[in-house]
Amino acid sequence: MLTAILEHSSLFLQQLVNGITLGSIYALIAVGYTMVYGVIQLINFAHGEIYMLGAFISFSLLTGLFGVGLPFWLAVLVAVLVCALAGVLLDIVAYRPLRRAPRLAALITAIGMSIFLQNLALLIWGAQIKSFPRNLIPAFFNEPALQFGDVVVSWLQVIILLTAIFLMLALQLIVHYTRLGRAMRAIAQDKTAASLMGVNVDRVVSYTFALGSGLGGVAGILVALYYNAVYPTMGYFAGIKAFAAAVLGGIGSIPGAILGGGILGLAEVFGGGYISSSYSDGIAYAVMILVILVKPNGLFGRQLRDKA
Amino acid sequence: MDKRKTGEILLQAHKLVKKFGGLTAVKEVSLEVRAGEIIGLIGPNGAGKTTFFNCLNAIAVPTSGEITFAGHSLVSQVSGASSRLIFRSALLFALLSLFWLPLVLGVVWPETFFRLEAVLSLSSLALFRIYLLRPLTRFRPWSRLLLIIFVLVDGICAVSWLWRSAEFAEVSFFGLFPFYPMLVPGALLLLIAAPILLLLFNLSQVKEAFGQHLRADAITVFGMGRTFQNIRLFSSLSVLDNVKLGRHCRTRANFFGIVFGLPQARKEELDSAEKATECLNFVGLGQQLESLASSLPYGAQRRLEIARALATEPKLLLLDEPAAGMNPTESAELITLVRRISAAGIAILIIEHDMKVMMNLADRIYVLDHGELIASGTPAEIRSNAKVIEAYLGA
Amino acid sequence: MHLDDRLFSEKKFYLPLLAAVLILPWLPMGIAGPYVLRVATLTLVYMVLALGLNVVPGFTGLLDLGYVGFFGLGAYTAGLLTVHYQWSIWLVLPLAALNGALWGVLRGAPTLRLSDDYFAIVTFGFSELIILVIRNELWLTKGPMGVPGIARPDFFGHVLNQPWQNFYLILFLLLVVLWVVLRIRSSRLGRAWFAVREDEIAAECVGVNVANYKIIAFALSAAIGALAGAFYARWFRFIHPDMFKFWESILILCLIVLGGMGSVTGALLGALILIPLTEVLRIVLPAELSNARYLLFGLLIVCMMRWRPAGLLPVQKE
Amino acid sequence: MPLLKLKDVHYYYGNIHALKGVDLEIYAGEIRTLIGANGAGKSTTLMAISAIFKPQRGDILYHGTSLLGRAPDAIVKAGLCQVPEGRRIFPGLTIQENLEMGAYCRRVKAAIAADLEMVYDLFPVLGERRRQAGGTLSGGEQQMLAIGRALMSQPQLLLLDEPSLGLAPLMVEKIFSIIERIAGEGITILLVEQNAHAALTLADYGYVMETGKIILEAPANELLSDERVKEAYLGE
Repeated sequence: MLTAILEHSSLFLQQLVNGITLGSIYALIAVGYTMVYGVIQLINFAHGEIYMLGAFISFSLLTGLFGVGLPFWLAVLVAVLVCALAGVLLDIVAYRPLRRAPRLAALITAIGMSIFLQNLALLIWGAQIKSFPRNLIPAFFNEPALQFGDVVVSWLQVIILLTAIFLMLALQLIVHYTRLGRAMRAIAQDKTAASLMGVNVDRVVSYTFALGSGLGGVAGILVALYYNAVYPTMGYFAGIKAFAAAVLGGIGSIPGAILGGGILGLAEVFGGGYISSSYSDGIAYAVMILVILVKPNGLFGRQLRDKA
Repeated sequence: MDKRKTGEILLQAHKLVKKFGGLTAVKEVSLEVRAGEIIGLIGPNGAGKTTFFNCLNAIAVPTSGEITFAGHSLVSQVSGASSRLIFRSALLFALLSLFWLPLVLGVVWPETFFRLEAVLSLSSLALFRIYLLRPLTRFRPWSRLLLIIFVLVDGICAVSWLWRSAEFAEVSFFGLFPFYPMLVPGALLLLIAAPILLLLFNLSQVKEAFGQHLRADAITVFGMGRTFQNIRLFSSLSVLDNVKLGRHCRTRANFFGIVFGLPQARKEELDSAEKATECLNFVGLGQQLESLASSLPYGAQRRLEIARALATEPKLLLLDEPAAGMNPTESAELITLVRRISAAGIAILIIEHDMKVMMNLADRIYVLDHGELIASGTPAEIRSNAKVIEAYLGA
Repeated sequence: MHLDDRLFSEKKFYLPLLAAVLILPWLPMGIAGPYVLRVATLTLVYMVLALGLNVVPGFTGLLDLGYVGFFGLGAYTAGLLTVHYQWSIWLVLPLAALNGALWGVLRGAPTLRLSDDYFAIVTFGFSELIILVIRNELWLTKGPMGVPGIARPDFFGHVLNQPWQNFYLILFLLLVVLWVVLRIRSSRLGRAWFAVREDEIAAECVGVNVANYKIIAFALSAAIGALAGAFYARWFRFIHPDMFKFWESILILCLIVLGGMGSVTGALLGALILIPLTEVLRIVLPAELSNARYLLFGLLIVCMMRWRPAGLLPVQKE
Repeated sequence: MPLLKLKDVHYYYGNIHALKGVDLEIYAGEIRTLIGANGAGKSTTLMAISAIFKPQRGDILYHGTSLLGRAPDAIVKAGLCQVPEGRRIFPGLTIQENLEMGAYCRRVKAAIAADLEMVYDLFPVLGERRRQAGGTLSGGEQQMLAIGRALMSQPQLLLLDEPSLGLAPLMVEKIFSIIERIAGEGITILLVEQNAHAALTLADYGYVMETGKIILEAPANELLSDERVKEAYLGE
């Protein structure tokens, strides 16, 4: 009996570690949704594809698929920058012309962009799952950083968690203590008033996309390393789950996205471990649906718009 | 003027309060409208006039107060009887929570019982509880405390139960119920999340979501029509369709009647077209039946909105700034129109800024300022009321 | 007046239609063989789906991203009933439609208060859940093995083996659906939907019970989707969870976005253009590219929203 | 040369012809007012000046150069700032942040800090609560915040849209005295008001607007005694 309990508790702890890792990745992606939604009230469906792009570009740069092979950290940096740029382009090409259009039109466009980008990746890189060559990524990633009995925490997991925490803190600082952050919050509250104050709304929105997409790119790379798998539909599932996390926390709220990511990551890992592994995806959807139904604004969300 | 007061009381609002977060938009406003009267409601911008209208026809849910309209109470109260019910359901909650406790202690039930418990407690119980929470959350702080205790117990039990399900993985207690993969996690989540969410975050929203208030469409059926301050037409429908929609609440045809073209449905369709045309003729839009509502000029849109409200056969018509943005000629026409509506026996409650229109039309005027009723009386009385002059009319 | 109304009320419109319908099934014998007929049947299936989906985003203005869930639900209902009980299609079709309607209501009821974006997300999640259940509940659906060997449709004891017979069957279903949709659209029910789409508050204030009419729309839309699914299962004779992926939802959405949301003719036209196109692309493109034909759809949606948000046949006069 | 000149400005809001050829001019150092009924197009005129709405026809000249085709932020940089109708402060930002948003276009930190103190001097209420969220202020205080926010951009021309809207009479007086004081500092003011009496008493020159057109213009004191204005807008 006792050994059984011990076994279970180490299983539990291992699950906890995995859940936190997954949660911090979801949080990183979710923040991208939340920032864009907070500022222009658009669900950027294509955000998941930016994340996928991050993974693919870092993969290509590492393996020299485009003719240049970069060292690991440089490849990561370039990939993140490309993602940020892609986010800005996405906004300019697809969303900016629709700023004043009905929200449904913008939402449909976002879905269209998502499909477009995903299939573009399919065209360029093919449908097969790719994995990073062992010799090109730093070797210590998969070595254990911490070990208690059977519970192993790899360096990669530590890095993922630390990166997530660091980026979140940085983001909070940017949003709350810089001129740009102030402008972002002002636009979120009243776009017209902000532009009456001399804010170039388009430019600030571009920065928002750049930041959110950059974070999405980081998350993509981390996930690709974590599961050692890169494939075109990876953004689709991760995107949906991260969106669920954002909604769970209250879309538009950055702390909400972090909390939501954490909850969802844990729910998925524990649900998969204890209830049914084939339904671990379903758990994300179920959690999301239930939260929307019970609390349409999420945990930290703002009040509903007044009806009348 | 007094001769009209003989009409019976049609609408009575008693100490109506509406709060938005910390802001009290309407403070204990009482008002009555008798059949056939024209009543004015004036006050500075932001005085809560439109909010008051919204409360009357249930677009907004009043925080407290009573409204009776044509013999119907529009806001239901928590009565003594229902509070007893609430107390009992709270006790039931406590018992149900106790039911979970043995699980925490690790008592091993016979398998049949275990199955039964799994299915019952997780699915129906969760739903049942949420249903019961509904009246509870409308109630007093002590019940909230009780609920928080339940929630904690629930949470602990559910977690330990999950733990046990892994422990006893070989016990296939879900077998009875074919849809367990959907139901069990769903029910568990409901069980854990719903009460917490309901309790710890913004109760008033829950109240609004589950409140017992009548909805606007039911009130329209009782005979209250309204127009809006910022015109709300169905802009991509034709003028005729807009007014036909006003007939909606007076027709009955259902899905099958419509699909199979039953005689009653056809007759109703013809009738509503006829009545709608009548209403449009009444406001002088009879020539533009097929134009798009959004293509009409501003003044015509206002009249179309009135025609739409008239098509619902109201006993009382709420007009929210009908003359806003109209030039003097148009507002003169509007005055005539309102008089004609009144002559048809429809009581009117009207919000208007244009004092000239108001003095001309109203039998009695109520003045709101900062959500409070500061004066009421005949136009002449209002004109000379010191408070009103201070708050609204100016020297 | 709606373009659709004008179109469908004119006699001129029906004569060529009738002629086309009568001639079409004989064409393959001379010219293209069963392949053309297969594409034509598939197009009709998607026409039904487009009409069904159109009810929710087009008429009530709520974006439904999970329509394929009902398609799958109908297909599995019909497939399993047929495989297990060998019931006639004329019994299976209404049952599948009813089951679809039931789930449409179940999905719709809790979502009534949600605004546009959130509604879209919930519909998406719901359909993913349906497909997940189909994939995982092996005892019921055989999961990823799919359900093979579903009997072909029958007609008074005759099995409809010929492609043209199936073509006529789906054509008949399409006409029934079209008839129902058109009837309802020009009735008080349809007007109530439009009112909800245009302005929910104003709709409430003229006495439209918004919740009820949304539920009716969800039920009707889901029933039509399930109906199409039921036919599809009997016609294709094999169903598999992978046939009902999210992409299909998007494809159907594409059809009505292309045609013009809310326009019945538009929905039909959208299917008439896009479905044969996808089939042609499937053949024309090399194998590795054919998977990427959705790229075009994505682009199509984006461009439509940018330059012609009202679709090819806008409901509203410009 | 007038500081700002509107020449035959037309604006269509969808199908609605909201501005039907507005002509208006204002000279440096003046207070001019634009009065008229609800929906006459007064706010639309201001939004057109601030480039939130782009007029389809006509021209808006500022210092003799056209403002058409410029982005809203360029207009603010040029020294034209608007206090929009309904105040539209940022409710979730603190008072200080709201004011800093007003100075968004400016870069010199020291000058901004000095102006911040100037605004707090002008509105001591704001200074006391600089860390509080803007949404917690009362209507009158929000109006002060909105005016202070606009002043932070160092405008030459201040566009005020219904500053007295929904305020208690006492607060209205206070706001008007503040406007007078701002004008005394040499800032040109274009005031849009429904409270025609107060506006005309304050202003040098007035325009009367009706259904998208200026139907009457004259020095303010003349308008105050004009029979038509009296009847339609002063309620006498």
